[in-house]
Amino acid sequence: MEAVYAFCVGALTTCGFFLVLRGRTFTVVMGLTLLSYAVNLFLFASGRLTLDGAAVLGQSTVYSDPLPQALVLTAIVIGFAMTAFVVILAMRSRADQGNDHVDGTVPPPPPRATGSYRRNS
Amino acid sequence: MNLLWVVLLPLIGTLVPLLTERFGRSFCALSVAILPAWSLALVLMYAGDIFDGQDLRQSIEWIPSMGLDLSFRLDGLSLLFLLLILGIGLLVILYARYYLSSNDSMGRFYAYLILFMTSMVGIVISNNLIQLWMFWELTSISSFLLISFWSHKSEARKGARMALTVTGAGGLALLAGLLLIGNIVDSYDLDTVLANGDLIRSHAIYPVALILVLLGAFTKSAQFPFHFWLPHAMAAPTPVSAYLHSATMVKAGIFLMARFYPVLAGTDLWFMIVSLTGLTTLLLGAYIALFKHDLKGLLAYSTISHLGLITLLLGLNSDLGAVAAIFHIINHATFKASLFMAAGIIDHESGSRDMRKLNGLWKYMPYTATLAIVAALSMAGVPLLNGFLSKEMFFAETLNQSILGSLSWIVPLLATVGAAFSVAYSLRFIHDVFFNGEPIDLPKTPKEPPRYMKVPVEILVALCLLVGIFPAYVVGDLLSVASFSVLTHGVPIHNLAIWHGFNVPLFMSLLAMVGGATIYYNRRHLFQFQSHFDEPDAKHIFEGVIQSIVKATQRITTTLENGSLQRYISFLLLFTLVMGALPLLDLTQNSGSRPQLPVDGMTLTGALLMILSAIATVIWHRKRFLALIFLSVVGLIVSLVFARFSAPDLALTQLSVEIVTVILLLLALYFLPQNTLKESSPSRLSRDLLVSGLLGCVIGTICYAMLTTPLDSISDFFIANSKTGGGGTNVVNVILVDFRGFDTLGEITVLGIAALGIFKLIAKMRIYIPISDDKGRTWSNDPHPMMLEMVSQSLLPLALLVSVYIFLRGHNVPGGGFIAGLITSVAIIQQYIAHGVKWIKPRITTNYQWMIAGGILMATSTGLGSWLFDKPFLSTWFDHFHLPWIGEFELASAMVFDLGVYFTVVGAVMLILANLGKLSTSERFDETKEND
Amino acid sequence: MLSIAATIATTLVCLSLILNLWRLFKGPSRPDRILALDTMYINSIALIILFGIFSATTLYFEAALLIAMLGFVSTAAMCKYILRGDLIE
Amino acid sequence: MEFWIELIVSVFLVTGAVFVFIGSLGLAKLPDFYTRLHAPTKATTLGMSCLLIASVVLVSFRGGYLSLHELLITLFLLITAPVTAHMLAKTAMHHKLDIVDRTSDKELAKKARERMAP
Amino acid sequence: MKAQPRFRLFPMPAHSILLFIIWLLLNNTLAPGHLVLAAFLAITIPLLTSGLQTPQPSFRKPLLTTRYALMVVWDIIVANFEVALLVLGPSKKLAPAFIAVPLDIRHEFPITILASTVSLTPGTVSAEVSEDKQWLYVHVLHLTDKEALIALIKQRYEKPLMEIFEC
Amino acid sequence: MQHLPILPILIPMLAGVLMLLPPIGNSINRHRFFSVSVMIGLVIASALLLLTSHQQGTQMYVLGGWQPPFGIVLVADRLSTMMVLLTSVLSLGALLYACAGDDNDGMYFHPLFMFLVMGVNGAFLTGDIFNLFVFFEVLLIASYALLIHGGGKQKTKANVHYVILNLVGSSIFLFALGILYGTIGSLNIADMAVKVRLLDEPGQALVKAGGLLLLVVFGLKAAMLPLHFWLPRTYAAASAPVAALFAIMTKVGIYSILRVHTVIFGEDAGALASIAVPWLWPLALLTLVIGAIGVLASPSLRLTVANLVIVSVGTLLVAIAMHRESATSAALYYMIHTTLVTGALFLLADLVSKQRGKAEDRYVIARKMKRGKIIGIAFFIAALIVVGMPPLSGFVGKVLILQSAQGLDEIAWVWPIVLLAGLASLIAISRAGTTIFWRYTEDSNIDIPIAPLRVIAIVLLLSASPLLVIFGGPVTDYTNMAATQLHDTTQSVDALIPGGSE
Ligand code: NA
Ligand code: NA
Repeated sequence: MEAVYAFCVGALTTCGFFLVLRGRTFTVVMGLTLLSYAVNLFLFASGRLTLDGAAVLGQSTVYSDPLPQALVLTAIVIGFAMTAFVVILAMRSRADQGNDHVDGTVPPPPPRATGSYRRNS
Repeated sequence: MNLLWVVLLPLIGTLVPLLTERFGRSFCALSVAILPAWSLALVLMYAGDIFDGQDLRQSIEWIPSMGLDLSFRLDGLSLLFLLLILGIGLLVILYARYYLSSNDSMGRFYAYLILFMTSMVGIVISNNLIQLWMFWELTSISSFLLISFWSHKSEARKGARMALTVTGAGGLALLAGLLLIGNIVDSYDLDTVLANGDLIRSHAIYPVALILVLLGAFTKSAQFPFHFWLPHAMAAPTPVSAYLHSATMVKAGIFLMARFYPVLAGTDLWFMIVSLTGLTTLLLGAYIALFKHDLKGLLAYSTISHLGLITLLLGLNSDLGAVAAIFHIINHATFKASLFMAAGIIDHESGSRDMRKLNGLWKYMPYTATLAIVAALSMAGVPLLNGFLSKEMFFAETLNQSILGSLSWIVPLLATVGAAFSVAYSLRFIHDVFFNGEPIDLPKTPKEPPRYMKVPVEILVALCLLVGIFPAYVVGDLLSVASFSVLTHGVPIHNLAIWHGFNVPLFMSLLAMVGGATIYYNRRHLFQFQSHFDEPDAKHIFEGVIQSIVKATQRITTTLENGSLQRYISFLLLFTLVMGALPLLDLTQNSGSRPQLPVDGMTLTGALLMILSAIATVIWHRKRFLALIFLSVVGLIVSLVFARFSAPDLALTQLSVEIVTVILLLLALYFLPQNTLKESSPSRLSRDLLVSGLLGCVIGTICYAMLTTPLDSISDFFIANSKTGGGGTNVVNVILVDFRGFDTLGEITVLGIAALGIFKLIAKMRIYIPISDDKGRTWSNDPHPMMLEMVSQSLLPLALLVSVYIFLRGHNVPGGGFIAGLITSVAIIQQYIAHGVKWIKPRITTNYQWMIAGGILMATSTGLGSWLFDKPFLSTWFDHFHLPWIGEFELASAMVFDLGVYFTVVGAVMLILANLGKLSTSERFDETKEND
Repeated sequence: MLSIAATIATTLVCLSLILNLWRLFKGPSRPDRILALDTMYINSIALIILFGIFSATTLYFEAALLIAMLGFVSTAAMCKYILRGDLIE
Repeated sequence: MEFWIELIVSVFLVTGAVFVFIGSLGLAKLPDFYTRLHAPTKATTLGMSCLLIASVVLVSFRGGYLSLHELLITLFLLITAPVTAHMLAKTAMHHKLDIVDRTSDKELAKKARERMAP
Repeated sequence: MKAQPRFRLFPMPAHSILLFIIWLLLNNTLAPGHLVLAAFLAITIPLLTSGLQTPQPSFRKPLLTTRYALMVVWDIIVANFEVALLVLGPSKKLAPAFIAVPLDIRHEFPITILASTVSLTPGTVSAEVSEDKQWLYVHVLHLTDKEALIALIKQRYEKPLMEIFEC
Repeated sequence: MQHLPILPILIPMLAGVLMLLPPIGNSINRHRFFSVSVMIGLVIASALLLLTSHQQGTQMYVLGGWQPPFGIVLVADRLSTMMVLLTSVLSLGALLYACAGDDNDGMYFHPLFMFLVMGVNGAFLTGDIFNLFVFFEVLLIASYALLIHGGGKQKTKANVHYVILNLVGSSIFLFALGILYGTIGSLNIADMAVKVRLLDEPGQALVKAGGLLLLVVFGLKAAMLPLHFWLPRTYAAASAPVAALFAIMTKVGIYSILRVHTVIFGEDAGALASIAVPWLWPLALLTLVIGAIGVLASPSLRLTVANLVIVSVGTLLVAIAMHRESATSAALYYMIHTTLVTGALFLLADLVSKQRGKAEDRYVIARKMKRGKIIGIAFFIAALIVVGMPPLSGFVGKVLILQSAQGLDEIAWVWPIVLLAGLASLIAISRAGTTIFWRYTEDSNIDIPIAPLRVIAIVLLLSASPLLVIFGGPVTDYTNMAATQLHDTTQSVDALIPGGSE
């Protein structure tokens, strides 16, 4: 189970970082969200995996480590606040600059491969 | 005895002109002179002790850990320099009174000048290396201010900057050198340093220290190849040139060499560097001086040449050479200062410094001309004048050296050649200016200057004569004590007399005179010859070099900081990768000894769903809505994972945050492009994939290693004390509101600030509103579907009930203020979605900003409440109560804290979402400008 | 018997989730995908209930309740987005 | 635990899961969006109800008290499922999704889209 | 248009009762403390939210309402089996259809309940209500007799609802 | 008085909250009056805290009464109290400047300002590594919001970069915290320092990864190469008082490196001792080089100052890389000096901008400043300070750092680079000054008055420099003691967890 868990964390991390490296604000925000999932799972994992051990007194025989859970809770809330801010910032950036590129200017399309370009909007 | 005052008086004097400027020019000049004169008087008072062979010292502790003390010494060398600095300084003050025009700010000028004087005084009486350096740099600064005094002139700015850059660079080298010396002897005290000459010279680091110190000295004293700044410093008002560029600042380098003579000189390295530099400078300066048409230019190169001469003398490693050097310091200061002043008078009275225009001034200003001619003859080394004496000593010393081995005979030859050129340019100065026909196109008709403007020149010229005729009486003692401080082990026998008999040096002098006259007589050929060479303008070269450095740095900066966030993130991730991956190479085994859980189908399904959805998010990231759906699947699975692994609180929180996030993203997506073009090249994609993939591997590996290693943590404490100490059975919640309540307080503050920030962002936003979706379909005509309205409003009370339920149980079972707050918010948002802003606005009048503030305040005040009971912030209180019929119930301050959390969350979420909603509603206009 | 039944039920729910994912991938339209997501929410409630039965605990009830409540909001929001673009107008 | 209880719970569990599964199966296999909409809207409500009843019975017997709060989830699902379906149908009509050919009165979808009388 | 509460303390009596019950359900208890709390919430929450309710006709006939609810539950069960069979069967045999059901109820809330009932029961999903609220558009998974279905909806569901809401 | 250690966090927090509520929240003038009074109070409280901790030893504040390592503690030692006082003074300067009008260019300036100060002070005072994360986020979110204060494209653009980079940074922070908690099993920094010594080999490898990831995070905040790219444009885009306040933000990164890598990974950490040092050396020096290059390349005063911040970061990192008491002490002295002067320079750049019309603070010829004299004098003094010219504090800091490199092999790199960076600053600043103040097209008749408050603010910040020199002895005594305290992990651990160091 631990291997599966770790694999998932790794996969989410990869996806998150990959999206963060893209050039559009909204995509980056999605990347950050994926990344925060990975982070939260990772931080949670620092207390190890426990089945049937919710840290509620009297409800279990073996308790899972409650501290990382509290930390993840804090991290989730902070992550939410940050995501909210960055999303609105993305809107503001679009409003101010006229496009949603992270650098505020749309780079010219890369040479070659022009044929496969398709305007969607 | 209080040496501090010697430097403190002029320092205070810096302020005097600023205060007295308004009372008239003469008063100002007079008042300015008082404190330096006082200081000079102090020095003269102490002079007796010095002549008695007693050096004076004073030390006040300042910054001991840096080795910096306020530490002063007054010995022969300092005395000599103090007399020059303060004496000539006073003359310059007088001179400047008449030189400056009424347009010039006299107060500012004198302030700079006295600041400079202070720093020079500081240099020469320092007994601490760092203090010395401090004053050294102050001279650079004050000379920058003085050179740029006429800051509206381009050459003044450039000249000042050049001087500052060159001397500043030298200053930094000097600092390094001094610190090295200080390190070798383990003290920055000059006495200690001077007492440890052998230790320093034999130290491995000596060559480095020597070169660094010499760099400082050479730049300041305009030695080749750093001489180029000095001519450009002539953009300064002439009193400045007379003071700084003849008598004082340029001598600071010489002073430095003299000061460190006991510890740095005496080695072959010293000999090679110092004497050769001096020689080169001597010749170069003398040669170029001849060709300068600008009076001050001529004098500037002459100064360079004479400084080279002094340097050469110091470099010869001979005691007599050192004495000659010191003697020439005095002599050069007197004749050069007077020459600069004379040049200033000429400039002042005729409006030009160009020797091609200045002719026959003898007729117009015979008195000044006489003074200038005497000083120039001294410069040329004519007998009965002081310049002659030191030049004789110099010639004598050139005969006693062996710089170039068997070729050393060249040195006296070259010295003679240099002296010949010196004679030639002196002749030019005399003949070209005062004779040689009539003036050409002068802006003003020349006349004698005001009476008192001549006084300083008179005094200096008189000194030239006095020293030249009665050297032993006038400067003999001073030279001895000064030389003694340089040589420390005793002054060699030297004969300060006009007549030494017919000897080789006299012959060399004669040769130089004749040669100089010949050169000057045949100057036209020489000028013609010289005109074949493009005279490099140091200013242009220097500016060019600086410009090209700046250009190069700009290229580097624009290449590195190209404004691409993707690049910056790539750097961040690559760095992270290196930092995370390298330690893992030491990890021999991935899995630890902790028993692992068996894999089951449910988990595998979850993993499959999560990974596939994550990948789908990535693959379809350019179709944003689609990606968003996949993203919410990942979020859903993450919360299921939390539920699976015994973290119900996390599951609840993740779920509710997830939904709010999705709503928020949807709200924002409306104002953003729905789809993106393919922008990244395949190579970029594969590169990014590689980086992020490797990072994923690193994180995954660490995660696996961590999960399989046993952990001994502090958590048992929380489980043991949750009920007894925190009053709740839900340990996670008790940690949040009690054990680590401070984190939570910070966390809700973050949320509140985010809401404020978002409100701030929204407030000035001018948004484009799409009138159709990404496929060009116009929007549906049903903004508020009836069924949705009906069901949403029916669900609202239910949702509120659930949030109360979740809130109240939080302390003992999964739940709590945060989740409850999110549920409430979602329920209200649902009303917004179903009914719209217009409908809601009159119905919900809550001020969300106050709600946030109130929430945080509530949470904080439970913390503050514990102060009343003399307990630290956030100490909690709880107790069980029994009421008849109702039964036992618990009250805890943590619940108030949690209520604060609840209000903050509701306030923050609603402030964000409700205002975001209002954005589009207030005004809809067409999306006309679309760049992408 | 109970554990066998629960295992069967879990397997079926898991299969359902995979089917939902399949529909989510296949689409072809946005409403299809939203529907698939909504079904996924509901199926995860099932999963959580089963999970509670397995673990003999009621600690996860609230999670299920929340999915039921919030999943609806999310679906409604997505539909509103498609219909009007603007969620709150 | 009593056999009967276990049996009841098991039957409800399996029935519920089967309905849940059928809902998802329908979602996966039915030909067009409108038909697909039926499967999860209906099948899952009953499926979920069965599962929740199983839970109610089980928890009540394990805990020794009547645990009915699962019913609340059912209530929520019953209230929200039709609205969800309605909203989804609206979006489908708005997007003029393909309707499987053999559907009768396809034109009505266009009327419904504009919310006009037929 | 603001809701006109009939009782100041209970602007939404039905909701209040529902909330009272649900609170006890949520907490699985009949403890006196919770009864008090439930009563308290049943009063305060409607007071807080009544501003966000559009006035609707309310339930007048509790018995009839109960009967209706039970009938719907039964129909749900039946419908589920039907749909399950249809889903499991070959999808080529399906005969989907759109039908428009003329409505006699005019009020929003009863229409919503009717539409919901239709969605939950016999192989139908309410797709849309016409703007004039006179027509309910329904998608049928497998239509055999259109008129019969319309009649069924009107008779079995609309009529009792009209009685319940007295409109 | 027992609650003194928490006041630097609580005062700004409560002030920020109260300013959101009536009656204080109702007008900008009330905001101004309130926040300036609060900030003066904060300076006093911080000074008291510093004195208390200096005289009576490290002050511990056990939040909620939960003893370390279980609860969160605030640790007011010489280092942290010094940083807090520094923050307060800088904030007061920036705040005074803002009160002359910049605070009214957007909403919530004063509350956000307070929250930023709260975050910074919290980060300095906390003794818990996760709490450090929380305060990092507090100060970051406040800085995100403040950065857009005043509006405009440049700010938005800079903010996008700044926010996204920092969000990635926060993720890495959490990864690092996960690793550290997952191996060490504690969050209290002192406790971690104790437990890190007991780790077995695989644990050590993991903790090393965690520690180095923390270096990445702190390096990002500190603007260490190659993570510095965000800084110049961000700082140049921010409105003046915000930029001035941001001068402390890089120092939070520096401080955290100092705290974590000398306490947890200090000399006593066995195999994990000084893990960051091999990395810090090249990175610090390169940061210095890049900063110097940036200083030379900058086309405007604000960018120059921003790059000077990078230079100062490089210098500080060099000192940290030396990993010895004397260097730390030098770094602390330099930190006070550089923070205040760069703060003042950002304010000055703004004054210049406002006077020069369209040319703003760019190095191009422009109309003459009507009120150039006072600005010029202030600029000249600030320039001397920042370039490291005597007799102002820059040279003391620089010399201290150079001195502390003596005896190290790296001296061959440190000295030339530090000195040449100084030369580059000298060249750049002298060009900047001569161009801005002495090159002009025509005398302008547009007179833009300078609010006295602005001058007061700048004078306040600049006056620290001569004081730092005049009282150089006591100040360096203090920094020496602070450095000793920081490096003596045994003692600091014992102070926190009695008997913990054994
Ligand atoms: Na002439
Ligand atoms: Na809207």
